[in-house]
Amino acid sequence: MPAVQLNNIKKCYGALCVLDGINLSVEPRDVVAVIGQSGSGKSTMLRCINGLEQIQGGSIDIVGHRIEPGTHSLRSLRKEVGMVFQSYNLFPHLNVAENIMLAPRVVKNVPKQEAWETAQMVLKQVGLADKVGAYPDELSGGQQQRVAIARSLAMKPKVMLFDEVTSALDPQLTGEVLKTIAELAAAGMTMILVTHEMGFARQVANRTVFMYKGQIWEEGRSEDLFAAPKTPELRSFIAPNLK
Amino acid sequence: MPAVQLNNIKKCYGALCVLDGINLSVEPRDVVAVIGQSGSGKSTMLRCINGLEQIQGGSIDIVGHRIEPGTHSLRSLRKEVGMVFQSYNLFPHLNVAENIMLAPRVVKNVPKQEAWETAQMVLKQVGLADKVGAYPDELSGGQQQRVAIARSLAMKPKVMLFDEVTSALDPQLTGEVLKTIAELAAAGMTMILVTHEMGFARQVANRTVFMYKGQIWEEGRSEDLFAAPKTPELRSFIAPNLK
Amino acid sequence: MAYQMHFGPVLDRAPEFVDGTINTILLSGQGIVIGLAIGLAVAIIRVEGPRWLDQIAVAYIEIIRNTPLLVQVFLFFFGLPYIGLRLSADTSAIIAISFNLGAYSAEIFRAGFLAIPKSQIEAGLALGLTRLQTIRYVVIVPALKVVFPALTGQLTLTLLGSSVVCAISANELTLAASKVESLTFRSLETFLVAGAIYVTLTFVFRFTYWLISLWLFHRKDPARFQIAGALPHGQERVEA
Amino acid sequence: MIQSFGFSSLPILLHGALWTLILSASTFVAAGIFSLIFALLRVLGPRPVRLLIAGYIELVQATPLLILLFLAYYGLSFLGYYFPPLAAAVISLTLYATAFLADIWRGCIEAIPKQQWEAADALAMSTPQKLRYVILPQAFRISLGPTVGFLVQIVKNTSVTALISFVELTRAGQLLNNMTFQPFEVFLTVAAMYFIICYPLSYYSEYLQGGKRARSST
Amino acid sequence: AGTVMAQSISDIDGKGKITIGVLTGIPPYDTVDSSGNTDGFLVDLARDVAQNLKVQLELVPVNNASRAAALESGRVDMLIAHMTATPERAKLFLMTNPYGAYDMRFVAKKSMALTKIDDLANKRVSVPKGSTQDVAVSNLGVEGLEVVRFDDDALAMQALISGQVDATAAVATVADDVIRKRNLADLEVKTEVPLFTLYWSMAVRKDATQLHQWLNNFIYYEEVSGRLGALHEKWVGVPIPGGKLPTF
Ligand SMILES: Nc1ncnc2c1ncn2[C@@H]1O[C@H](COP(=O)(O)OP(=O)(O)OP(=O)(O)O)[C@@H](O)[C@H]1O
Ligand SMILES: Nc1ncnc2c1ncn2[C@@H]1O[C@H](COP(=O)(O)OP(=O)(O)OP(=O)(O)O)[C@@H](O)[C@H]1O
Ligand SMILES: [Mg+2]
Ligand SMILES: [Mg+2]
Repeated sequence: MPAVQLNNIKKCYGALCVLDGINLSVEPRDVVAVIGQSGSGKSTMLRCINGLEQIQGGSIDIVGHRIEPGTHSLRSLRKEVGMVFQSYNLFPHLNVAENIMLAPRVVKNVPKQEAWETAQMVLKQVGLADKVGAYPDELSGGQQQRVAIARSLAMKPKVMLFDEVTSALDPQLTGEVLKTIAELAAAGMTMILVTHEMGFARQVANRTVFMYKGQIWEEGRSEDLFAAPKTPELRSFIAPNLK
Repeated sequence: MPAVQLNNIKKCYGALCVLDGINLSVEPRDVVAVIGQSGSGKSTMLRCINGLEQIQGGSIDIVGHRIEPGTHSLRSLRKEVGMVFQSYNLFPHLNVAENIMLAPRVVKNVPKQEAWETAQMVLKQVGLADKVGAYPDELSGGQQQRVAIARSLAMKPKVMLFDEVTSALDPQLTGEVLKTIAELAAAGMTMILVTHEMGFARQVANRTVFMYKGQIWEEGRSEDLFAAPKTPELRSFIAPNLK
Repeated sequence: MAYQMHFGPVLDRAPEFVDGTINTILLSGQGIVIGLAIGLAVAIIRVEGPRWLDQIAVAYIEIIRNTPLLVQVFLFFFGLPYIGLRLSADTSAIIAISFNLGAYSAEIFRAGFLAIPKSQIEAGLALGLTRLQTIRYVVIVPALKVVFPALTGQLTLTLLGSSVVCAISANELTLAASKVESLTFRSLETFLVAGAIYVTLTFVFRFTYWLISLWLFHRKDPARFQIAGALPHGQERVEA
Repeated sequence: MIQSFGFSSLPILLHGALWTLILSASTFVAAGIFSLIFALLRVLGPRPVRLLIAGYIELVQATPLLILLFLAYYGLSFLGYYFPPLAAAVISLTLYATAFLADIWRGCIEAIPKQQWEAADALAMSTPQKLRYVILPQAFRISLGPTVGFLVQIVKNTSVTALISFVELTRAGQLLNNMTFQPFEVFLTVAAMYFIICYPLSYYSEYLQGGKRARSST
Repeated sequence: AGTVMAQSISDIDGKGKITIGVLTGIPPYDTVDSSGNTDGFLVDLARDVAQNLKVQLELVPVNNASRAAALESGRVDMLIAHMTATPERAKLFLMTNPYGAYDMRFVAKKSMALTKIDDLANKRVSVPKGSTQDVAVSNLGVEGLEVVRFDDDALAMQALISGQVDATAAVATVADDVIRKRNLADLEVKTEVPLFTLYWSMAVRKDATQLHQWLNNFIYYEEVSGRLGALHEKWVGVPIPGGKLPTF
C-alpha cells in the first residue's frame, strides 16, 4: 500500500486552479523530489497533503487517513506527517529543547522525561546535541533549520514533507542541512521534498516529480528524469543546472 | 591655498580615538578618494569636515572657515560644503523640486523663481529633469541618490563630500550615480569621496587616501597608490579588488 | 500664601487611607484579572471566531471605547437593577472596570496576535496542535511581548480610572479620601495625600509588571537549563 | 421639581453636550500648544529641562484625573487664583492632557530617523528651520492618527469635571437624573451622546492609522 | 483671575461683587433649566443677599463634597449650601443663624419595619457623601449598620429606588415628592423614627466676623418680613418645617 496517494486533486483560488488534477503515489521509504518553476504549485501541493490548505476536488490517502474536500479534523493525520518550512518557523520564545518537546507534550501527552529523551535523541540525529538550551536567535540559519527538522522528527512521523528548506541559506549552511536530510533518507524515512537543488534531488531522491502550471508534467526515477527529460519544459528547466 | 586642510585632528568616543591625528590637504579642483576597511574612520572624518561631529583636537580649515574643538556655529560653513549620504536622506514629504529648493529658499533666501531655475538646472545636470514633480518613494534608489546630489549642488557648494553614495545600490544603479559624480569631477568640483569602488577611485580621483585604524596610512596620486602600494595593509586591502 | 497646611488631622485618619488603598488594590486587581481574561477571549474571537461573533465583539469594543467609564459605572449600578440584576456597588465597580479594560485590552491583544507571522501558526498546526493550543503555546507569549508596553500603560489607566467608581460608593481610595475630607474639612491636604498614594501605587504596579515581564520573557540561562535538564542523565554526562 | 424623562429633557443634555464639546476643544487647543513645546523641549532641550518635563509627565500620568482636577481647581484657589469653572476645568484638563499628548508627540518626533536631521544639518539649516520644514511636517503625519485617537480620551475625560459642578454632558445627566429619577433612560441617553461624539473620531483615527499602514506596506 | 479674599463688608463693596456657593441638584429645592442654569430656593436667597449688599452676584454651584474646600480656598465668599451648624464645623467656619430647615427621615420599603432606631441593625443606609446625614447616621451607633455614601442626595435616593440599599436618610419633603411623582408605591417615609430636624446655616470664613453679623441680621429680617417663608412656599410648596427658626 502506498504511504501517500493523491487522487486527481484540485485546489483553486476562485477561478484560478493552482493544482489541476494531481495524481501521485508515494511508496513507504520513497524519497520524492518535487521540482518546478516558481508558482507551479509545489508548495501548494505539500500544504494540501498535510491539510494546511483545503482541496476542492479529488482525495488524498495518507498513512491510513483520507482527506477530501471539506475534511476538517486533520490533527490525527498531522501527528504522523511532519512538515519543515523554508523559513524554519522555530518558536522564538522557546529554547531548542522546548521547541522540540512542545508538540509531543501537548499533542501526544508524552511524559516530560520521555519527551526530553526524545529531544536529545533527535538533536543528536541532526548533529546539534550541544545546542539543547540555546534560543533560536542564537543559532545560525542552518542550525535553526536542523532544529526544525529535529522538531518534526520528535513527533515520530511516518512521512516528512520539506518545502525548500535550504533556499534561505547560503551554500555552506545548505550543505549541513542537506546532509541531515540525506541521512534521514538513508535511514528509510518516507519523504517528499520540494527543492531547487537539482544535484541534491538527483543524488538523494529515488523519484523526481516535475510540476508545471499546476500539473505533474513529468515524473520518474531521478536518474532517468535528469538524464533524459522527455518534455521540452523539463528540458529547458533543468538545462541551466546541468552545465 | 588649499580648499580643505586637516591639521592633526582627533576624534574620540571616550577612550577610543577613531580619528587619531589626521593631516590632509585638498587643493581646489582636487578629487580625493578615501578608501579603507569598515570601521577605519572614513565616515567619521567626513562628518568632522562639515561639523556633524565635534573634534577633540587639531583644527580644520575649509574654504575660509576654521573648525576647532568646541566650534559650534557651522551654518555659514555648511552653506559652502555639500554632503551626500549613503542612505540618500531625501525628505519624503517633499517632492523632488521642493527637496532641492528648500535649502536655497530658507537658508539663502533665494527668490522662488531663481530657486526653481536652479533646481531645473541641477536636475538636468544629474539627468533627471523629467522627475521634478515626483516624490522620493516614486524613484529608484539610484534616482534618489542623484536627486540628493542635485539637492547639494543647488546650494552651489565649493566642496562636496560623498559618503559611500553607491553602496546601497545594485551595480546598474551604481553606474548611473558614478557617472554623475565623474561629470562633476570633470567640471572642476572639489570633492572628497569615501568609496568602496576601487576602479572608480582609480579613474576619477586624482588623489587617493587609504585610512587604517583611524589614521591616514598611505596617500598619493591615485595611479601611483594603486599601482605600487607601499604598506602591506594597503596591499592586502586592494589585493582582492585587483585580480 | 494665606493658607496654612495642616496635615495632622488628615494623617490621624491613616487607617481610612490604608483601608481605601487596600480596597483600591483589590478592586483594580480583580478588574485587571477579569478584564484581561475578557480582553484575551474577545481578541481570540476577533482573530479566529466566526464573522457574526466578530461583529458582536467589534460592537462591544466600540461602545466601551467611545463612552466614559463614569457613565458605564452608572449604567451597571443603577441600570442593571431595572432588568432584574442587582449587584453591590463593589461588584458593579469590578464588572464595569473589567468590561472597560476588556475592550481596550482586546484591541491590544489583537494587535499582538496580528504581529505574529502566519507561518508561526502554520508551524504549530503542522505539528498537530489545535488552533487553541497553537494560540496558547505558540502565539500568546511572543504576542504579549510585542504589546507589553501598551498593555501595562492601559493597566495603569485602569488603576487610576478606578477612582471614578467612588461615584457609586464603591469602597476605594478616593471614597476614603472624601470621607476623611468631610470629617476633617482639610480638602487640599486630603487630596494631596490621596494623590501621593496613587502615585506610589502606580509605581508599585509598574514595578510588578516589570517583574512579570522578567518572569514571562526572560530567557532561562541555557547553562542552567542544561544542567537541570540533564540531571536525570547523570551517567551520560560522566560518559561525555 | 420632579419631572419625567422625555423629549423635553433632551435640551438639557444637548446643552451639556455642547459644553462637553467646548471644553474638549478648548482643552485640545491649550494642550496642543503646551504639548508641542514640551515635546520639543523633551527632545531638544537642555538636560535639566528634559528631566523636568519627563518628571512632570511621569507624575501626572501616575495620578488620577479626578484627584488632579480637584487639586488644580481648589489648589489654585488656595494659592489665591480664582478661575471661573470653565477656565478651571480647562486648566486641569490641559494639565492632564498635556502629559499624554506631549508623550505621544515626542514619540512621533523621535520616530523621524536621525539621518533626516543630519541631511538638514548638512544643508546648513538652523534648528528652527529643520523643525519647521523637515522634522515637524513628517512627525505631523505620523501623529495624526494617535492624536485624533487621544481626542476621544479628552472628550470622555471631560466627564470628571462634573465633580466641580461644571455642567457638561455627564453633570447634565446627573442633574436630569435628580429631577427624573430615571437613571437607566438618562444615562443610556448620555452614553449614546458620548458615542455619537466619539465614534466618528475613533473611526477617523483608525482610518488614518490604517491608511498609513497600507501605504507603507506598498 | 486673582481677587483678594473678601473678608469684610467693605472688601465686598470694593469688589462690587459677592461670590456665593450654592448647593445644586436637589429637587424640589431647585431645578435646572435647559441651559444647565440652576434656579431655586437657595439661589433666590443668594440673590437677596447680593441685592441687600447692593453688589453683583456670582453663583458657584457646589456639592456636599466640595463645598468646604470652595469656602476655605477662597473660591467663594460664603456658602448657602444646606449646611448644618455642627460644633465641629463651627470650629472651622462661622455659621449663621438658621435660614431654613428640613425634616430628615429614613425612607425605606413599606415592608420594612422601622419603628425604632435599632431596627436599622444590619441594614445598608445610603447618604450623600460629607453631608449632615452622613455624620448623623454614621454616629447612630447601631450594630451592623452600614453607611453607603454617594455624591449627592439624588444618587443616595436612587440607590434605594434601585434596591441597592435598604434605606436612605433623606429630606422628608423631597422624598414625598419623589415617591408621589415616580409612583414608587412600595416606598414610604418612615415617620415613627424621626432622624432629626436639620436647620441650615450659611457659612463664612472664620475671620469674616463682620459679614457673619450682617448675615444674621439679614436672616432675621427676611424671616420677620415673611420673605423667607414665601420663598420656601414658592419652591417646596409647604412652609418651613419646625415653626419659628431658632437663633444662637
Ligand atoms: N492564497 C492564495 N490566493 C491566490 N493565489 C495563491 C494563493 N496562494 C498561492 N497562490 C498562487 O498559487 C500558485 C502556486 O503557488 P505555490 O506557492 O504553490 O508555488 P511554488 O511552486 O511553491 O513556487 P515557489 O517556488 O515560488 O515557492 C501561484 O501562482 C500563487 O500565486
Ligand atoms: N557614536 C559612536 N560612539 C562610539 N563609537 C563610534 C560612534 N560612531 C562611530 N564609532 C566608531 O568609530 C569607528 C569609525 O567609524 P566610521 O563609521 O567612521 O567607519 P567607516 O570607515 O566609515 O566604516 P564603514 O566603511 O563601515 O562605513 C568605528 O569603530 C565605529 O564603531
Ligand atoms: Mg513554494
Ligand atoms: Mg562609513
